[in-house]
Amino acid sequence: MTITSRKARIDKLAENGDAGVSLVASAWRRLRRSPVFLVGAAIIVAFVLIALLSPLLAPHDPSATLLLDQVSKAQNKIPDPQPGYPLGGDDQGRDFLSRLLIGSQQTLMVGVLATLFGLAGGLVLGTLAGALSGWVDTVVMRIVDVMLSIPSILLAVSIAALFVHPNQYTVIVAVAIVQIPVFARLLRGSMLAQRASDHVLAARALGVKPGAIVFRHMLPNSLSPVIVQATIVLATSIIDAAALSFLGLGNPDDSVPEWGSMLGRSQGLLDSHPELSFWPACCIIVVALGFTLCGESLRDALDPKNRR
Amino acid sequence: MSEPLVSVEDVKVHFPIKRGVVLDRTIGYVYAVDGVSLTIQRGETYGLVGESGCGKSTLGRGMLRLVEPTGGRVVFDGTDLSALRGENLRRMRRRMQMVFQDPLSSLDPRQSVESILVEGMRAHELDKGREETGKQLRELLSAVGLPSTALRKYPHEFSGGQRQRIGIARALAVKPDLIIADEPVSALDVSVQAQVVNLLEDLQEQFGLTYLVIAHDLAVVRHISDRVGVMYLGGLVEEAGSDELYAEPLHPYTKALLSAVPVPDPLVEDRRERILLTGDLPSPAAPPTGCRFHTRCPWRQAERCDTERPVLREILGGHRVACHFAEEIRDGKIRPHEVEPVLVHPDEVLIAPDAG
Amino acid sequence: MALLEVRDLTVQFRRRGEEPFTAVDGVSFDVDPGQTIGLVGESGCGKSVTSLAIMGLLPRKGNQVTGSVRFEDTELLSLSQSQMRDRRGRDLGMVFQDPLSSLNPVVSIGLQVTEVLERHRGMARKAAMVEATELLDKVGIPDPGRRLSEYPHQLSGGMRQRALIAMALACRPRLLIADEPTTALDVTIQAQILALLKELVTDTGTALIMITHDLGVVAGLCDEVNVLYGGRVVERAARHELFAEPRHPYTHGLLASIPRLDAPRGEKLVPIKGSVADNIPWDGACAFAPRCPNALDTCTQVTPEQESLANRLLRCHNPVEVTA
Amino acid sequence: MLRYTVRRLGQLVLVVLVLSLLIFAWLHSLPGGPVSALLGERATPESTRALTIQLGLDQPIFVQYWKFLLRALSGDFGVSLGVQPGASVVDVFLTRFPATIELSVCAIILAIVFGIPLGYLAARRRGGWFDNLSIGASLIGVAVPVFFLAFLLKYIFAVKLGILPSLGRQDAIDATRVTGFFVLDGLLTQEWDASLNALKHLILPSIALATIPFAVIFRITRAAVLDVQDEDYVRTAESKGLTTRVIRARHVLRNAMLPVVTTIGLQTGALLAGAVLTEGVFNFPGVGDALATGFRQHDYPMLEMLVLVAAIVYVLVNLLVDLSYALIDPRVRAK
Amino acid sequence: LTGCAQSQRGDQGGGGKTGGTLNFGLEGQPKLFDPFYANEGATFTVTHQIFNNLVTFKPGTTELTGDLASSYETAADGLSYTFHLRAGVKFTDGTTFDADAVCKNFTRWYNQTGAGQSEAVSQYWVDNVGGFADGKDPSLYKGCQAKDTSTAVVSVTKTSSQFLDLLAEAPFAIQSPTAMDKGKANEVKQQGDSFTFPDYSNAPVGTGPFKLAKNDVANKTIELVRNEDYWGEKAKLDKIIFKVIGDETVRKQELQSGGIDGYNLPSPADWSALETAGYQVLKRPVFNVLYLGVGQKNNASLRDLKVRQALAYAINRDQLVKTQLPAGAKVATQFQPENVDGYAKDVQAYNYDLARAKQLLNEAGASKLSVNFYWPSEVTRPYMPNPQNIYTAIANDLKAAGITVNAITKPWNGGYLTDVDQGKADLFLLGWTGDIPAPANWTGTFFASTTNRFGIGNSPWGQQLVDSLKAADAEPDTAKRTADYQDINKKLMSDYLPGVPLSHSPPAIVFKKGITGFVPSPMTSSEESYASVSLG
Ligand SMILES: Nc1ncnc2c1ncn2[C@@H]1O[C@H](COP(=O)(O)OP(=O)(O)OP(=O)(O)O)[C@@H](O)[C@H]1O
Ligand SMILES: Nc1ncnc2c1ncn2[C@@H]1O[C@H](COP(=O)(O)OP(=O)(O)OP(=O)(O)O)[C@@H](O)[C@H]1O
Ligand SMILES: [Mg+2]
Ligand SMILES: [Mg+2]
Repeated sequence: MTITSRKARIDKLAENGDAGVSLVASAWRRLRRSPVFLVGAAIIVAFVLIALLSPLLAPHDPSATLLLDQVSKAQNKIPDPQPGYPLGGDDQGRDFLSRLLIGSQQTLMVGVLATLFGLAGGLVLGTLAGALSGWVDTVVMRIVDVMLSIPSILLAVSIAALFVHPNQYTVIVAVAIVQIPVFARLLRGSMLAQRASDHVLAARALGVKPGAIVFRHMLPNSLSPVIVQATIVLATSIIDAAALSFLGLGNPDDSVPEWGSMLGRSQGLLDSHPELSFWPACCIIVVALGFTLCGESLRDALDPKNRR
Repeated sequence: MSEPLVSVEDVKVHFPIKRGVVLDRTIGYVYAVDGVSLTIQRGETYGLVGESGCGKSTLGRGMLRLVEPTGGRVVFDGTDLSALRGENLRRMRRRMQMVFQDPLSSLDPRQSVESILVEGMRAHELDKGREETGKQLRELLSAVGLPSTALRKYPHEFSGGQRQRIGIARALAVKPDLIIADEPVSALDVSVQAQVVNLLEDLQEQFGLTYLVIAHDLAVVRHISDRVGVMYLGGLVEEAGSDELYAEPLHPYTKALLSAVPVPDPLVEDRRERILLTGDLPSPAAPPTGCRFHTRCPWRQAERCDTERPVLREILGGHRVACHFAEEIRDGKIRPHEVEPVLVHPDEVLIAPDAG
Repeated sequence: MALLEVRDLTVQFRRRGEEPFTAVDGVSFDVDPGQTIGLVGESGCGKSVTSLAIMGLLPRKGNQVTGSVRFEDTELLSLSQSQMRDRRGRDLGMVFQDPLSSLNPVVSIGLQVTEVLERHRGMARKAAMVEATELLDKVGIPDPGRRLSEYPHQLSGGMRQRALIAMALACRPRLLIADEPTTALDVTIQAQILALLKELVTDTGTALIMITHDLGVVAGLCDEVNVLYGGRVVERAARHELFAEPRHPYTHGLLASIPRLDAPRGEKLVPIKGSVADNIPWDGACAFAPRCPNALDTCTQVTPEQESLANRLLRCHNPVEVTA
Repeated sequence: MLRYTVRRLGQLVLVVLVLSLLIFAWLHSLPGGPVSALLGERATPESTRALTIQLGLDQPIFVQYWKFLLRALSGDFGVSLGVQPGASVVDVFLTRFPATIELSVCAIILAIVFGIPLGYLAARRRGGWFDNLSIGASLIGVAVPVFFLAFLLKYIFAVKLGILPSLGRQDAIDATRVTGFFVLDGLLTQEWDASLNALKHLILPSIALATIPFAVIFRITRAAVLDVQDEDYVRTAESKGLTTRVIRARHVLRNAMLPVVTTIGLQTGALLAGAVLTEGVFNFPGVGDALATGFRQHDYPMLEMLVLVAAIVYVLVNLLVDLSYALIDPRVRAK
Repeated sequence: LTGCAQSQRGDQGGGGKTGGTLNFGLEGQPKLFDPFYANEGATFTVTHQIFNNLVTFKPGTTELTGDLASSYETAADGLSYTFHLRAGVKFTDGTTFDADAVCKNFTRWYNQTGAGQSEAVSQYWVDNVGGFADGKDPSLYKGCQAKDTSTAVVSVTKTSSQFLDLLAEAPFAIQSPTAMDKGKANEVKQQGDSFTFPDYSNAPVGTGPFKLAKNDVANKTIELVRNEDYWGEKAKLDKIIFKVIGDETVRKQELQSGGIDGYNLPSPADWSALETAGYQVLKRPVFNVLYLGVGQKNNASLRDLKVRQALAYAINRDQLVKTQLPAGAKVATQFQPENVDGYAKDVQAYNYDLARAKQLLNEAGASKLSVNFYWPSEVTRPYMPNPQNIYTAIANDLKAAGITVNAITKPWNGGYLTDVDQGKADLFLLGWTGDIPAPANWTGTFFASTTNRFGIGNSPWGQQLVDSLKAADAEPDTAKRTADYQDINKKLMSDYLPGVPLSHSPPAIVFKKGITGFVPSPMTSSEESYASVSLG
């Protein structure tokens, strides 16, 4: 073996290409190999696709009472599966499959929006507290403490009950507000850690403007626990929203289907028509599982301990 | 040459210790830096040594106003830094830079080398167009001995020595006058240390820099410094030219320190006489009264050492020492004696488990 | 006959999906009773792995240890886990680098010392406590009685390291391995600890393997020094010979690149170029070749073998000429 | 430590005051409330107006709050409107709180008894089938909505199989009430079958309630054990040749318990939230059911009290956790 | 008018065996056990077992008969009633029931003071009888006189179609004066935002077939035991245990798992399944109405009769009843069922006619009608088993007619009733279960005032309707009165149409197989006795 070829080989080992591999990229590489992540991601992708394509996929209008004539409270009759209606109808004679498919939209919307709002609120509060410290920090953290001193579902229920006219958006707001303190505290914690870190000190020493320090250095480096949390919150917010619907604080208008309220409403029929609860429950569980799996594997991947 | 670039006058940095029932109140202070005065001449290298926790880094940061000094003044090139605020202070930062101990944690892991280097330039409007900046960056990299391919990589892809070079390049990018290097080599492998030390020396020559080098390794400090200050528990106990300091340490602490440094030569090691200090460094939150060193000093004398804090006084030309009995010790009039070790509890911290 | 004979010790780490990595590559050395042996080298050269392999403390999975480690007449590598447990702490003691993280934060110092005594010397808790007090006193911890009920975080760094040493020496092991025992400490404390170790070793006749990257420490303490590079011993000699005439370019380079407190100032340091990251694998080459100022063509083509020269062992195709 | 406790209690007072004001303002701004609860569907606009004035509900909110505060300070939180109309909410709380405590204790014991050992075993067999299986189970446990699980459990074990009671705290048997804790009462009065009966009623709801705490405790234990296993001090313990038993118990588990204890505390505090969903399904007369019913019926004297108590309990539980943390972690026990 | 004094319970009970305990799922926690202060069914279910009234309805019918009064007469001028009391009756505290006790009860009701006068406390009295002894408000009641131990004469200030019926209602049960005195029964207090009741309310003493043994709030159970000294035929059951179970699904599951032997108000959806599984689902005779209320206050277009008629045509009530309501439910043609006086056969009918609805809307210029539509969450009522489903069905119909529907839901007591009362709702779902068969209790209640839920004061006919209802109620002549009410009902459907009557649906009660002797009453649980029930 000649020197050059050896060197070349070693160079290649050392250089790893010239483009440079950012931390995110290396985390991604780890993720791609994790079966947990792949399963979770597959579930999420499928779910998002269904949500986006459901208007095309759904065989019928989810709010049209097409099979109403087969419904009878008196005989506890609910339309059975039949040609064109593979899962039958619900207790209003609406196509159950279509409702399940379209229901993914609401669920996705609730999950994503609640998480986004919670994240946004948490980001604002956490950044304020972490960046400004002093009395702002004290005030923000006291607020956060107060919010955290009420168990989360309870808080969500309280907030949801606050709205005079509950609808799908009030559910989102309720679930989102509950997440704010969690995100805020998480972010503040890592912001404070960042604040004390040498690279932030270096940026200050360089004379980088305070705003730029916060937004270019502290924030981006504090985000990974927040992102992990967000993924997990996606799952919990879907479950929480379902719980709110179950408690009757959800969208009163059920012409727009949503899994949580579909589940909540059909529990009374569990023994005679188990499929009415089974399918929405399954959907919720699988989707929540998908997000949880992704969150967990993301947490692992971003964990500096696993970095090599 | 002997024109002062920075002078530090009685700088104090006291960190409050806070605790309280509903609201925090200050129940004490960590006297991290407690009255240090020194002057660094333009173009020289000033070395600062001392055991860990004695306040070296804090002094360095206080000089740059990265921590707010509780008292005293720092005059940089005629400007009183402590009077500067906001934008003025920010602009002043260009002229004083810092190199850190841990080369990895001092680099933002999410930024490529290029953006790390450009950031400072941008902050001080030194980047003039793409091309010009590109050229500057390449020069900078070659000055610190890195290939230009490094620009697009991320800090975690480099070895320790290379990272330290990036840190140095970052400081150099804004063309500073003063560089404060806080333990620039102590995290590096022995073989790489020398490379960085040499690099620092070369750069000083090339750019006419002034250095404040902070380290706990006396040998390194002595090697690169013109003058060395020895710190103990927040105060400067001795200051001298680096050769004089080694040749004739006057402060008992300096003596002990010098004798404790292992020398890679069995012949020397076998012959050396060591002054072994007993006990540990007292906590800076509760520094001893009088001379801070009296609890461990083998030459301690009754009364005066315990009660009166010695000031830094010039004994020979350029050799200052803070010891009441420096001359007597030098002349052998006072003999060392046994010291009872004093119990020292490191700061006990209340770790409240995070409820979040 | 030697107390400890290490022969051809090789440790390979295997990770799924990655090439196996040889951290220690055919290391051999002897330790005689009462002798102090130094292992020096830069970070990552395999010092700790060597010591852990001797102690049988490498993680159970993902590695492969070959060669032989004979302690007195026993082959340590072929002992079962439980037999090894009986030896550790009794015949073999070990002191680690970071005294804070090496002590259990939630168990009192006293219990951490006495548990060894209880385990290996079958002492009752009370008697063990008395013994522990003596041990702490011996390693120079003031007011040992009180310290027994304290927890690691209540001690200073130096005291923690003393406590660790007390634990390692509790059962008077015949061999003590100290893995960079002073790296985390200040110079003045380092001097105290080194003095203590020296004293204890002489007092008890315990053999000591001193692992460090600080050539100064080795110069003052060791009878024989092994210089490691890339998992292999590249040079071994008694300390006087080694420091007087470093023959391997690596040893030579190391010595030239450390600023010396006693040398006249103003001389430039002569660093070794590159860093450990530039190593190449030993098979079919000298790992140090890319950084070596003396490198020949053969250095990148032939693995240098360990050769015995006059009172030293050397692994080099082109050693540094003896000056003077 | 005392300082710390006092400090936390001080903060609690603050939290409670702020909360009480918020809750009061919020609840009183809601429509319905006492008037419609008292008059029911027979109400007429006239009677509604008259009652509003009679109850002082037309006064400004801060006047009402001030009155409420004065009454609350004297221990009078008002009269329940929907949960148990006509009864003082303090009485309702006192009869219902023991139920929830019984349930929560049962649930958290279940979660601990299964979570910690399984977590420990999973960590020891990291990557093995046992590990993967239990991780999978815990993930699914978190993903299943509690109310659905409760429903399912009840349906299977009570309705279909009939082996466990489907609701309530106890069958209507002749049991003497002493403390309000039914299981305890049975033991105190030696009415064994009363205890047994109450225990049986606890099984299903506490399983439903325990799933999430179980999953969380399991995962934290597993992660903590994995972390601690790699710690230097474990290696030190190994180097001392200690027996595996000592190493595991004293060096690994004791340290791994630190985060687990915090988690247990947090989960205990959060159980009340789970109880809101579970108790309703099992018609379990605890505060969770009272909360759910209270929300449904806008029984706001009840809600005011319960939300406050929930916050207080939550904070106290966390305080307890911190204190117990100090017991096992000497580093926290400072000063 | 003479009622016949004979115990009919025994006959209907058949020969069921005696003894045993009946576990029964009660739909709510009784507020208290003093029926005078109560207003909800759960309380009455229990108190009806503990107490007797002077008069009662024959089991399973709306026909009045004597109870504690073995017979009674109304004076010709309709201003006084004479009750001949049964002899040998004792309260369960051992005191004797006599004319004095009867009058003491009347006096007690009439003499309420302070908080006791609040409509929130003495609702039935205030609603039906009016004011109290202090004379602030006019009262229907005038006085009671114990002529001798077994004759009580009650006088009223004006004739009323419903006074006798009223006395059969649960709140007006006869309680032991001694016990009430001892338990300070009248000490109702306002506390905070609500009222507290004296100890007596938890220790009621009556003459009924059962007595209250235990009210275990902690376990949500109420235990009644047989009154061994009952004056009539003794109860067959040793014990009744009422388990309070708020949720109907939970009640059903508890029945299935054997924890209870029966429960009130099974969800109509479960009826057939329960029957198939061998349970007895006893349907009560229809005695309620569900209507779609139309609020005229906020939405001006709704003041137009054509628009309201359009609504009526747009709703497919046949389908609604068929798909969403229980077996036995009927489409309502007017605001009261057939078995209530004044039912009119030939009212204007509104059969489902979408085209007609659209046309009417067009004519009224309201083709872009937009309404808010309230429906209550968290509640089921006997007349409205699943509000959401009913809402959805109606909303779909209205949308088909081109009406924009905005759903608003609120909890029953959490704003729904309040909002509806305040006229905030354009459309709302509400209904009524009758207390008594007098029409005054029906239309007379719905439209008693112009500021009612429908906001009929906004229409010119509003006052007219109120007046005609008052007049009809005060008419002493039965035949004339019936005709008056029929007339009102016709007008209601043709000229006024303040809302759309939707349905009458029978509420049910379910028992395990083998339980006999229960007679369902049209007036539901407050008039149903468990004395004749036997475990088989
Ligand atoms: N932000 C801070 N708040 C409170 N105390 C501090 C802070 N920064 C430093 N200290 C304390 O001040 C003292 C001096 O710290 P400093 O970092 O300056 O020491 P040093 O000499 O640089 O030590 P080392 O060699 O370990 O870097 C220490 O006791 C340290 O705990
Ligand atoms: N458990 C392990 N799995 C894989 N590789 C390992 C493991 N432990 C050590 N190594 C690798 O083996 C090599 C030698 O490590 P070792 O810890 O012995 O170095 P060292 O000489 O002690 O360095 P230092 O001075 O930093 O302690 C390193 O490259 C390290 O990355
Ligand atoms: Mg420092
Ligand atoms: Mg090592």
